[in-house]
Amino acid sequence: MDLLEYQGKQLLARHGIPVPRGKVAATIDEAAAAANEIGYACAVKAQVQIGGRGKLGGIKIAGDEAQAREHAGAILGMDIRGLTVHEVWIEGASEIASEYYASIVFDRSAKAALVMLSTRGGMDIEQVAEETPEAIATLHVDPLLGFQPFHGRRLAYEAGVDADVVRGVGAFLAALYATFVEEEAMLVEVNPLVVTPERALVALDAKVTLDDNALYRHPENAELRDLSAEDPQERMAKERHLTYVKLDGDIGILGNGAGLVMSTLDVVAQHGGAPANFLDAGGGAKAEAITAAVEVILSNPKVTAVLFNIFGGITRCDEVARGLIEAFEQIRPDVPFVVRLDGTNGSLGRELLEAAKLPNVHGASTMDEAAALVVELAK
Amino acid sequence: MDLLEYQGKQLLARHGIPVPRGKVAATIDEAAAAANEIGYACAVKAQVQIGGRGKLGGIKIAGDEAQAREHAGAILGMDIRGLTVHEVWIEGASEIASEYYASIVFDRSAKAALVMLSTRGGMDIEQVAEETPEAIATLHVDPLLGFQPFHGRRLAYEAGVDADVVRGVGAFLAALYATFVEEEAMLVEVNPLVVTPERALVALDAKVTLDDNALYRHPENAELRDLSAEDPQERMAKERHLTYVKLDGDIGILGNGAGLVMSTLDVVAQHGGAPANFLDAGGGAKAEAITAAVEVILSNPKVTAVLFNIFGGITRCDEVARGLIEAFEQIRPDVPFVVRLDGTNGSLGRELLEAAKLPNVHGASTMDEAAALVVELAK
Amino acid sequence: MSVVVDRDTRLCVSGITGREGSFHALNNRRYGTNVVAGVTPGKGGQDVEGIPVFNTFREAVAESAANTAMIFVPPPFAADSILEATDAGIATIIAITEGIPAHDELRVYTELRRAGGARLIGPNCPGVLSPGKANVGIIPADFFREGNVGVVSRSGTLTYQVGNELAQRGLGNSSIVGIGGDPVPGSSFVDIIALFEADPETELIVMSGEIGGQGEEEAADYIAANVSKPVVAYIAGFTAPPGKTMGHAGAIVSGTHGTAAAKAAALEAHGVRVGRTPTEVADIVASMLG
Amino acid sequence: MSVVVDRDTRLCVSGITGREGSFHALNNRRYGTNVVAGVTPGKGGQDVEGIPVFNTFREAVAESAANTAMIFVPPPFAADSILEATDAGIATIIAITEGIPAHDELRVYTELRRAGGARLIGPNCPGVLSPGKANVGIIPADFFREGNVGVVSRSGTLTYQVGNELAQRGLGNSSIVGIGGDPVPGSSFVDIIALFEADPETELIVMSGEIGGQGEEEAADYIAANVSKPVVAYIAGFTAPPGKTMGHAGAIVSGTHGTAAAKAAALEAHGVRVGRTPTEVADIVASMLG
Repeated sequence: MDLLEYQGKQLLARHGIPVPRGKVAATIDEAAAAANEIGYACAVKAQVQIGGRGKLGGIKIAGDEAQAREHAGAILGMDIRGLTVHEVWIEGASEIASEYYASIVFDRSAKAALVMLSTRGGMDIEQVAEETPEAIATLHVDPLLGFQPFHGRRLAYEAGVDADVVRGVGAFLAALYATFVEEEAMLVEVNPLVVTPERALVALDAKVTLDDNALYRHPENAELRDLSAEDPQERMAKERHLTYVKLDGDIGILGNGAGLVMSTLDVVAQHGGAPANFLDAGGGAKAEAITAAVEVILSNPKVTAVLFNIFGGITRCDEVARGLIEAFEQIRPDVPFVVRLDGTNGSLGRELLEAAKLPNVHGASTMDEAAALVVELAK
Repeated sequence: MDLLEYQGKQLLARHGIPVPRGKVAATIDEAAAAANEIGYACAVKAQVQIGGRGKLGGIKIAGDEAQAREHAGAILGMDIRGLTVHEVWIEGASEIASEYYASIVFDRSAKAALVMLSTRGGMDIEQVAEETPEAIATLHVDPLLGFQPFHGRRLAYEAGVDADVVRGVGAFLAALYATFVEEEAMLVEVNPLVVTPERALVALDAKVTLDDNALYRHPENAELRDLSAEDPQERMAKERHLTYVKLDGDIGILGNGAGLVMSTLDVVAQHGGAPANFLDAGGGAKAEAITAAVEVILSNPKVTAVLFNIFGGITRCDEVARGLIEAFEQIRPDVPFVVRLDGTNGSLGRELLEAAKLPNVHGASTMDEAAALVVELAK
Repeated sequence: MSVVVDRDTRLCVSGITGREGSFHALNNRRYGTNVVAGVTPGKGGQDVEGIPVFNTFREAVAESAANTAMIFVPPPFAADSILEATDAGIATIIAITEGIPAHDELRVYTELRRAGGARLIGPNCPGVLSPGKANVGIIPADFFREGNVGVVSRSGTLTYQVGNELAQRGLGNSSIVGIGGDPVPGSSFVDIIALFEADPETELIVMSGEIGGQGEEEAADYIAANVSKPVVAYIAGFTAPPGKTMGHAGAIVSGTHGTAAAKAAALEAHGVRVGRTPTEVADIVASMLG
Repeated sequence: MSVVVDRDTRLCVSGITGREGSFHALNNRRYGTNVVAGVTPGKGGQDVEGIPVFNTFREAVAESAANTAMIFVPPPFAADSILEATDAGIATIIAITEGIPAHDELRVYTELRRAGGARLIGPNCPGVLSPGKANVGIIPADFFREGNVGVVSRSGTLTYQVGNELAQRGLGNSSIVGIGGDPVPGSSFVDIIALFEADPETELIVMSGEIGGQGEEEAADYIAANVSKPVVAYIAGFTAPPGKTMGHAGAIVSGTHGTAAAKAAALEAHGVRVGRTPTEVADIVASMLG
């Protein structure tokens, strides 16, 4: 779960990390009121879960209320790489002596938190990593031992931060690590981490990704989920507890098991088709889940054909067939379906489908054959 | 640092462990007011850092205010194994269905916290350990991994607690471990841990020893030190930053280094003497420290002779001699001193002493000789 | 021979009194797995169709000499159950549970890697099947037959698909190991490939990977340096967009890292043949063993 | 030969810019110890009479090839400094600092015992002296001469006392190791006795113990099973009352545990001769080597 900038900052602030004072606003009037309260100059920042919004016009500085209104008006409702801006964050403009970069990522290869620090903040870190990898100090933290004071010193000296903020940077990184562990994040990134002329450290931006699997332990974070920013199909799927990812194409896909669904997308693409979604019905899906999944797939207006690719293990093919029959009764789809049922109770499932004589539903005996057929039908 | 019962309970309560409601009182009137506030029946408990006070008349139950006054009057000022009772703790009497025992000790051999649980609470655990060791469930906790939920289940089932409190006992032990680690204790012991008829768990007594070396990280605990309960000489030594332990005999001892002082006590005892104290002047003691140490030793009226046993390493014998000369000028002691100075600047120290011609100060060239002489002079 | 589970497996099922736990425990027993015990706190003394239930793993191990654990408890309790199993001396732990928090997995992984910890397969995996010997987990054994192809996979259904295609070509498996789709798998491709390399019954190894992480790339390096047996690979997720979690918590392309193309390229650079579809993988295996 | 420190020791002193740190660092250098670096955060680039100071142990090791650390920083920073030294690849750490919180010591001990950690001597110890070769710590080297008696002790001054009496009898030492008086010493009697047993120069081992803990009892068992060289012991604290900390944080008799009598009995039961005074210890050693 990706947090919006202001949510991330509030999270950091809970762990003692200094962030600029700010307020969130969803309308021009709210933005103007917030700006008046914060004072000028202030920054008006689009709240979208995407990088590079500054270059795309999503961050503007307002010197007075008129400008605050103007900028909020321009930014609210703006489309930034496919995401609509529903909120802006108004915060006091910070004075900047230096811009650093600090982050902690969940490093799967090393099986440890990876802490990164660089004095080349304010830039895209991937670019820094490519051009001047020696400008980034890195360190893995053992999860049982945790972040130690010497870790902070080592990173600060290796990155070459100014001598007078070594101690402050160490304390900042310790607080960032506490945030990472206690909030169960997969990523916490502060870019830029600003050194003010008064030599204080301030997190000027915040990018936080939380572990969805851990949200049950953090009810206050679970509530942060910004459903308004999500795609309507994805929201609908989430409400139905289905694993769904929207894609750009026109062929709806349903399968059981993440690996098989990914493989199905690949095979469809090999046959020249463009999948409209990833949808994993999960292990042991019952008829109702299949019906709900069909609804989600068809709620995407771009879908011109649907492929069911089921290899039953725990999932029983007769349950899938029953779910599809039920879905047809409820929804009466007007696009063609290709259905491949194999594995547990495969023949029973195929018999049920045949008997139901659903309109425009085509059987296929292999994944390859099914993919070829659905690509043909989608045209 | 040993806490009084009520201080220990307040510490446990901070970590979510249920303790009976109570108030501390230093006078009969305070005790009566506290008892009226708590309600009857209530327990009046002597606050001394010593076990077995119940058997010695230090705990009594009051059914009304008259009894509360009577018991407080009897207990306040009482002497329990050499310690004077300055405070009583008034708490509501608990209903008891079962009495368990729970503790965590800093196990030096295993280099880990040792958690112990028994259903034979309310008794001396050393007696239980001797008579029925199988009645105590034990477990070592790795300090990096910490106390896990399964540790609690394992102890609860192995100790054989009632099935309906297994979960509660696990949670209790987890909170006890959190107290142990977060407060940096060397011991936390709850005996008895009571199961009430309503099946709640309550810590009816609390014995907590904190790590003196960690008190600087726990200013609120450092303030708990009950100086009034300490021996006046020990308090005086503490204020002068000297390591002093009062003993029962009449020969004052000063040495440098804990091992050498312990050894000096032993050798004096071998010669038939009885040391009045342990006093380690520490490594590199300067003249002022020696002067202060002489003051502390002589403030004990039982002292009839004093032994200085110095083997100089970092400590310089000339500094010790200067300190002793200064002490004689300030205090003019009327008991004999035996002084053995060896090691760094030994001959210089001996020369200084000789030149000062202090009254009733005797040199000795070995530890053995010095011990024999001081025993003779102390008679 | 086989790897991870076999006729010497003595299985203890954590969460055996739950609906899923009992269903699969009994299913595994029906296959021939020696299911000797179950653990559910508070239900010690009961039994599940003759399988004795204990309150703790310690008791279960003491009474039943269990050497392998299957974890079927819900995510909030799974990490604790894994740690309990290793504390009780269990040597092999197969964790089926999906949805364990990543930081829990990290702590468990680190703790198990300290000297003496158990081998963990999973979590979020379908388990391990050694056809004809033992099945621990939820792999539908009917699609697999005994043979000499070792399979290691991050995905369950994809494994069934591959196994089924092999069976249709008359080929069988020494063992099928699902390492799971989570960010911190207890055992990696490398760990399992090393077991297959040492297993005399295994003649060829199939590894089925997917997007995310570096496990496939590490396997490629390891294979080049240490593996004498032929390896055939499949990678799912060529068309997955970056930044999206594709069902498995671990299946996510981060920036330019963890793409299927990069993984396939790494494997092919080290002489591993990569099939573009499950069917092609089965065809390659059949041609190499034919 | 000798143990722990010798002519190959390349010492880095943590806290070298402090008053005590610089005094003893220079004192050790004067004795002949190869003091190659110091560490004080924020003072990197300075030097202490020619000894270069670095901000971190990593830098110090990279620039000076230090292999041994002496810890002289105040208690709140000592555990961190020990962990930093081991993280930087230092193999031997000698911690002089007195007053480190016990829970810090526990964490450090546990971390170092994970694979690959450094050997820690102390904390709260006088250091290690290998006469004629190297001195790391605060042991006054003048009282000791080269020889074949290995000494391991929980107490500093008591060690000087014993060493001095041996020197007066014409005997010298391979090494003097102060393991310190804290509840969780990084190295135990057993650890150091094992080193002396393997050291060809050491012919006899003196161990000087005191009340508290089980280290002497564990040493007694170890000696009986593993040590061929004669061992003479001393135990301080026969007259110490229970429940009182006798100067050293670790010197406390808890109930009936950790008494000097029990320790002496355990040693004598395993054939270790125990002297009743430091003088008697020296006499026994002289008679055995005479």
